Amino acid sequence: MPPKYHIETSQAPNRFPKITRSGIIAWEEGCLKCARCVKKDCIYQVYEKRDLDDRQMLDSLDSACMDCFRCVQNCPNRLIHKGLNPAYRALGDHYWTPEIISELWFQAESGRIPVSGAGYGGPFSGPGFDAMWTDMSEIVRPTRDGIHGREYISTTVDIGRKAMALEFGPGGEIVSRTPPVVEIPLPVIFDMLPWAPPGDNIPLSFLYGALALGTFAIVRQSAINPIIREFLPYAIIYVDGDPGSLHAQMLRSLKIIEVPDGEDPIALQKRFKSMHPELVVMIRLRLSPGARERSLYLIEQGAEVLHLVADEYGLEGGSDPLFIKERMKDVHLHLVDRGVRDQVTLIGGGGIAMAEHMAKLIICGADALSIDIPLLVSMECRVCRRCKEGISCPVGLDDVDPLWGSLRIRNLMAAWHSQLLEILGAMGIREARRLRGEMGRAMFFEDLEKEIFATMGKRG
Amino acid sequence: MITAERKPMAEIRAMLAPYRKILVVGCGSCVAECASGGEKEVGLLASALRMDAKIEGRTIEVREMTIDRQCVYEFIDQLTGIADRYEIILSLGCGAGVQAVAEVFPKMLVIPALNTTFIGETKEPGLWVENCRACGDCKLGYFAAVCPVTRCAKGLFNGPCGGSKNGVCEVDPDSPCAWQLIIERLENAGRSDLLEAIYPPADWSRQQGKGPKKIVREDQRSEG
Amino acid sequence: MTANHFHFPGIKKAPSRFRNALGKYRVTITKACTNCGLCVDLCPYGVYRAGAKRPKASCDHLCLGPSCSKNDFYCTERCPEKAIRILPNPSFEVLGDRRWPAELLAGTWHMAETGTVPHQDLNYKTGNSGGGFDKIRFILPKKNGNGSPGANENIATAIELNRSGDIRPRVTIPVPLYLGGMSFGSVSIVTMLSRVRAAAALGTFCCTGEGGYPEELMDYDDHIITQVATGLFGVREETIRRVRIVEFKYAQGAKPGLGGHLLGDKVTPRVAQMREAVAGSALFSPFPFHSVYSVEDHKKHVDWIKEINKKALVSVKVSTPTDVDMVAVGSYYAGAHIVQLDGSYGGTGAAPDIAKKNIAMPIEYALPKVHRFLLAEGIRDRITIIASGGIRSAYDMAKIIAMGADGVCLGTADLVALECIRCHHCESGRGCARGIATTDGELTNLMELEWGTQRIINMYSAWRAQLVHILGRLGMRSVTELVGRFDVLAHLDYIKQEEVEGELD
Amino acid sequence: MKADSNLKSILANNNFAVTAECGPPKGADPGVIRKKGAVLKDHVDSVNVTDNQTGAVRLSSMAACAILKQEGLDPVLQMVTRDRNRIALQSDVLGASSLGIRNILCLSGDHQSFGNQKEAKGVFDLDSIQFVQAVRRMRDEGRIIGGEQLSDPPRLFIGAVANPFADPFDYRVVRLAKKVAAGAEFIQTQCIYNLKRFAEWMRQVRERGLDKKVFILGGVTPLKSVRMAEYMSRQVAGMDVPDGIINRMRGVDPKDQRREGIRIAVETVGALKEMEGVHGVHIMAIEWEDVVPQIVEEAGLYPRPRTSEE
Amino acid sequence: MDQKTAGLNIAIFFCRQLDANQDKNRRAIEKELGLRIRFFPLPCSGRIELLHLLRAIEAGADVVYLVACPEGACRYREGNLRAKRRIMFAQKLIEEIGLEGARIEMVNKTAEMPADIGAIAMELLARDAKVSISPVRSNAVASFIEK
Repeated sequence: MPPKYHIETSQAPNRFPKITRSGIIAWEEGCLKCARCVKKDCIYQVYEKRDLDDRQMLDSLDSACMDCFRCVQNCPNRLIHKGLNPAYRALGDHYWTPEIISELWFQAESGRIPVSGAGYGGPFSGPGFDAMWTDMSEIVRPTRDGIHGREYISTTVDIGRKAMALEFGPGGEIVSRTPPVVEIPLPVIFDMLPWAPPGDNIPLSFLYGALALGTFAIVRQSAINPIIREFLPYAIIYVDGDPGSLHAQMLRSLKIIEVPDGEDPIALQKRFKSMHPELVVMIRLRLSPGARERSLYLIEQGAEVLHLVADEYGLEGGSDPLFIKERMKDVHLHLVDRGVRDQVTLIGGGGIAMAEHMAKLIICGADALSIDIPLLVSMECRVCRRCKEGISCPVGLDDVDPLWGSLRIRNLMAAWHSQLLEILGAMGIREARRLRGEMGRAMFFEDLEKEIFATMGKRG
Repeated sequence: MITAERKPMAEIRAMLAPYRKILVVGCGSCVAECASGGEKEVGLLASALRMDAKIEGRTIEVREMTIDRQCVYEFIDQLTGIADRYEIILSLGCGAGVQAVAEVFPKMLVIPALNTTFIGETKEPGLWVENCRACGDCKLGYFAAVCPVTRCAKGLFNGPCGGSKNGVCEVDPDSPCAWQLIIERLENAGRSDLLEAIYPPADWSRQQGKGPKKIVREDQRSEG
Repeated sequence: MTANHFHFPGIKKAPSRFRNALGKYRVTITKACTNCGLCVDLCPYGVYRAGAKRPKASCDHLCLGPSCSKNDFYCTERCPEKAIRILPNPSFEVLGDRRWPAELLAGTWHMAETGTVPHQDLNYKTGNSGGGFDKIRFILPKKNGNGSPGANENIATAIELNRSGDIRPRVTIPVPLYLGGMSFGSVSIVTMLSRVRAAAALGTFCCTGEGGYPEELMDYDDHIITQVATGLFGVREETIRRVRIVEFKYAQGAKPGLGGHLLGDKVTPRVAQMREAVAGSALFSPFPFHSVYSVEDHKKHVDWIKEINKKALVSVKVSTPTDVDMVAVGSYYAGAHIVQLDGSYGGTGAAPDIAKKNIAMPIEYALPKVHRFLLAEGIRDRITIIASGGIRSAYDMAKIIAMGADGVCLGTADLVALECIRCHHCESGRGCARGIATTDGELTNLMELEWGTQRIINMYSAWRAQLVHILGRLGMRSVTELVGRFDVLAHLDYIKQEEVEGELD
Repeated sequence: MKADSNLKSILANNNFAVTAECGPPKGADPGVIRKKGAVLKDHVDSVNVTDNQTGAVRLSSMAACAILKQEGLDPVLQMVTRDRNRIALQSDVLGASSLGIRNILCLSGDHQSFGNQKEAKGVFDLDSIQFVQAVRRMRDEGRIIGGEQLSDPPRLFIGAVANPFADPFDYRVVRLAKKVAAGAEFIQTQCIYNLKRFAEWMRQVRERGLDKKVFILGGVTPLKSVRMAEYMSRQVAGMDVPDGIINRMRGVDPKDQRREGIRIAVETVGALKEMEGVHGVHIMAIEWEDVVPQIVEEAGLYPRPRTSEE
Repeated sequence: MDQKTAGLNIAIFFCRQLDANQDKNRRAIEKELGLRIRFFPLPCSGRIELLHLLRAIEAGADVVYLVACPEGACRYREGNLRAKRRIMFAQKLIEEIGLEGARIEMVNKTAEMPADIGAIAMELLARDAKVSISPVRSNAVASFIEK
């Protein structure tokens, strides 16, 4: 068994005051200066630590308040009110919700799992990943202790093609050639960003992060410059330019390369493999209704790794797009059905926003995932997409310090890793590899609704 | 509480003109309550001073600090080790605060940013009214808890002057005639008899005796 | 004591502990006020109190809001100086969450304060989660208008907890609910005692949770369920012998498959002593019982308890995995009298958000599954099923009974009665800023025992009245008739108002 | 040098007294005082000299009184507590007596904010009643405040003022009573235009028997114009000019308004003469002293009686 | 945009009640003006503090606007009225150090004004400039455009 995978975390303070859900609306005039709010009522010392951030003109009252309402309820002149914070509501969009963004910030800052008191306060269920629940083991099944336990739960996965059977020579020696496989200690690689402020600092943060975590970051061939070149061992080059310009020496510093699904990606795969046989080649495939057939075809042609990508909302292409979780199930089950699923690695990406999405997409059939926006969010991105429109970044991501950025990424991934362990532990599953495709250990909204509620109101 | 008002900027600027490193010290007690010398006012004044310097092309260093009370050594001590890094202390305390700070830092120049005005009451948000002159010989018990020393323009002890009309003072028509109030309150309380008495001249020595007044409470004093 | 002759405790007003109660509306009086006092006289809900310079709208949480304008006592209209403003309370939008929206919180506070259902326009029946209970309604026959007064008086709300037919005592509770485990350490001793005392007054039970049996509880032994959980904190044979029900906690709905976690800050010397641990160090409750890896192991556990306490009933608290039905059957055959299913949206003192949201299924799915499975197995009548994990209101309680539960177990609602505002920070620092889920001495003192007890009594009294009302409308004479009656429920996604006779409530 | 106050003798002999007011100049010329004194000398019993009236700096009242004394008049020294603490007040009382001044009128004085020295510190160590009491004690007991004995007590006829027109009305008589109790021997009132209110006040005075304890001289000020009437009505606190008077002034041609003012003053004096308990009039013709003889004559109060001491 | 205010740094504090979609609606103008314009949403204009206003000028704003709901239409009843008094106080304060009071201005939205904050900002920028570049930034290093 490999040594226990552990991600070092350390507090990486925010550069900007947090944008929180609610703010305090306090009328200064009429304040009796009785100091109840300061001295007695605020156990979080929010009022005593008051400070104004010049860049955002944001009062720390807003970002440090924990919503206990004691000041609101005890102010003798009823001068303190609370209101929802407009800036919070403006974060992200319907998919990248303010709740998701702020939880990502918390994890990136602290490296800790978000823990809170009281029961779940969110909606009963929702679209996409919110329409499924994962299983747990009770009494009748062996279980695991999760992150606090003594048993080791592995989150390692393999990227590459697997031989389905070994052939032995007359002397018992293995004669079949095993394709190259790259092991990553957590089922996550870093993808290219759909949008980002320009410059090297963000890709460098990703590469530093990948290095620290033992995983890889996908970098466009066109973005390679002398600075990025230093980090090629932790990069997966995405071939968006002339394959001919990728010379053998450069290829040899790589472990994985990604090619677009074009006219003949297999030919490209062969070309790279001929130059560097240990190279794992990933084919990047836009998720679509045709993905299952295309995947099957490519596998039959010798594809090793398929990177199935949805858009930033987890949707495939087409007019009536399916969500990544559904299409992944579809592709996975199709490949199982055709008996080829175990030969390849499927990596899903697009719309992965939370740790739970990781577990859920693996249950739906992915071996690993690629993530993008959460890494940017870990560096305080507000998913405002101003960069996409050419407007300057409100949190100055273009000149972020890559060391700080990579620390934030590491913290985030540490928290995600721990959460994956919690899920695996609760299910009594010992390794992430075993979670793949375990749809029987999940509960789906559509099934349960039909089973439970459809019969209501019927007499007799 | 003790109330104060910020001095005109021109006066503060003139006093500060020769100095570059300024420690602006607020007081979290009375002057914070009357919105003249608390943390916020310190912030505002510091900001104004910085801008003023920028306008004139000067570079100044302004540090803002607000202590709980400028008239108590224990709180002033928070400035120890900081104050001597500055050339001057601009105090937003009352007169007592300014002097107490100066006493703790004998080598430093301390200048007031406020005019200490009076002992008053918060009538309503943003309105403070004087109602005690600290005469040291409180007679409110005879005057139905309305102080004629403070609230009558002439400090009359024996009834209103001839200028009282419609319940207001001739000197300041926005102020009620203190004697009108005294008379009403005593009548309401059934003590009109107190109105007939002649009150002898006050003992002002309790207010301005020999130098500063002192109070000594032996039980409150420590041995050490 | 039989439930039929049980005397329910009286309702006493128990207003907010805080200076300003939180309500939906905010009433302000402007400077134009001449203190004529008319508003004080007009308002039948006691919104105003006379003041020196002008009246104080000190109870504006009782205000009807702008809808009051149709009444002749509408103050805003009649104020001679037009000095009264009624506006939505700006803070209200911040309160609560999807499962406990501000109105449900305020409605529950109202019940805890007054013991009656809110007179204001507050939705105190459902939350805003967009599914489950919040989309389920009762199909009530149209009111025929001749319901005789007092007809509801004889509707029974009692349930029997031992249906096994064994030789152990029958235990009847006059209301189909008991109060769930909250450990000493996760909540203050005042909170714990308030719940226990309210349970005693209501003739039902309150569970200790996993954290020992503080001696203050001993006066109430007959109304206590002592819990044996995976950490075995504070479990002693002596305490197991004291009580009438012993509960095995296998899992908790909010964090199924995960152990418990009490942060070091909350482990005061008293808490540590009770749990036989070290003060200041965090305590982990493992998962699972390391002595239970099979149904057979489980049976040994149950037998052990039955051996130690010959009279006690045994309850098994489990959460809701895919095979929850199998778990329930297993528990029955192991000899449990009660199986408590704790759904995934239940409360907790602290749990990873990922677990609260994602692991295991909501109680609305689990309970019908189990009910039907046990029916099919022919053993439904031999075991008591208690539902928990997301029961927030009398309506939730009635709905889950109609979905197959015998009764419910509650936790969060009690805390809301004690003025919990669901800020979700029970776990941090000194604990609950409102002095409920804390062991900090100063914060604990924010609440008084008598007040806490009364608030919980008031709330459940109001709940019982609502349950009786629903049963009455459905023409039932006992809550036991409601069990498993899917036909009186409608899910709004599958049945529209037009498709049913009667009204959806 | 006269042995005693002429005013006191006139009043003691049950004569209807006439006093007039004389404002000292804003300058050091004694001639102005002498001239005013000459105008008034035969027509009035005593002449009040104001003490920095309205808080404006003028030639000192004490000096002016000394000059009038030289000219053979019986001056009333007005002294306000606004400008002097108890040391200065008592010292000046002794000084006045030593100069042969025999009447003193004790006042608190107009507030300094009305004058030309608004930044001055108002002393108000004593109020007028305390001052009256102090002077009375100096004279009758020969002691100053605090009890120390004087070698020679001052000889002064002690007066105070009353304003029947200020608020609160019911308290005005109480205050008069306090002044009498403090030792006031004569009272000069604020100018009377509202005879009805004055009569009511006098009724209350009589009810308390105060008219038997103190001599009351009604104040009369001739109006020069409608403008003056309006100004006094609106701007001067404690002054009551009824609409009737203003309308009456308004009803005559501007050039005849002075004449009408005099007529009203004469009528007022007439009315006061008839009023029970009123012992005289005090004519305050502000910067218009030369009208006083005319009013006195038209009111039938001329010639003035000679007192026995003379 | 009008040339009248070209070259001036503008800080706009505004009440978010004015425009629910404020984040999107101000992008066009942000794109055009870059860091010369800064928006600061407030939950209510009454949440403005004197220090906000001063610090904005200190940081290099030439003009500071506070855009608030019409008088009488504040969600919190008196927020914009209080804001108005604070603005007047701040104007006096900066006048004391020789800055024009007009650098701080309160704008109550009127029925004629557009509904979105971006368009309101455009309208404000198209007005005649009452002031020129602030001496606070012209005589010193401006930090307004620094992050």
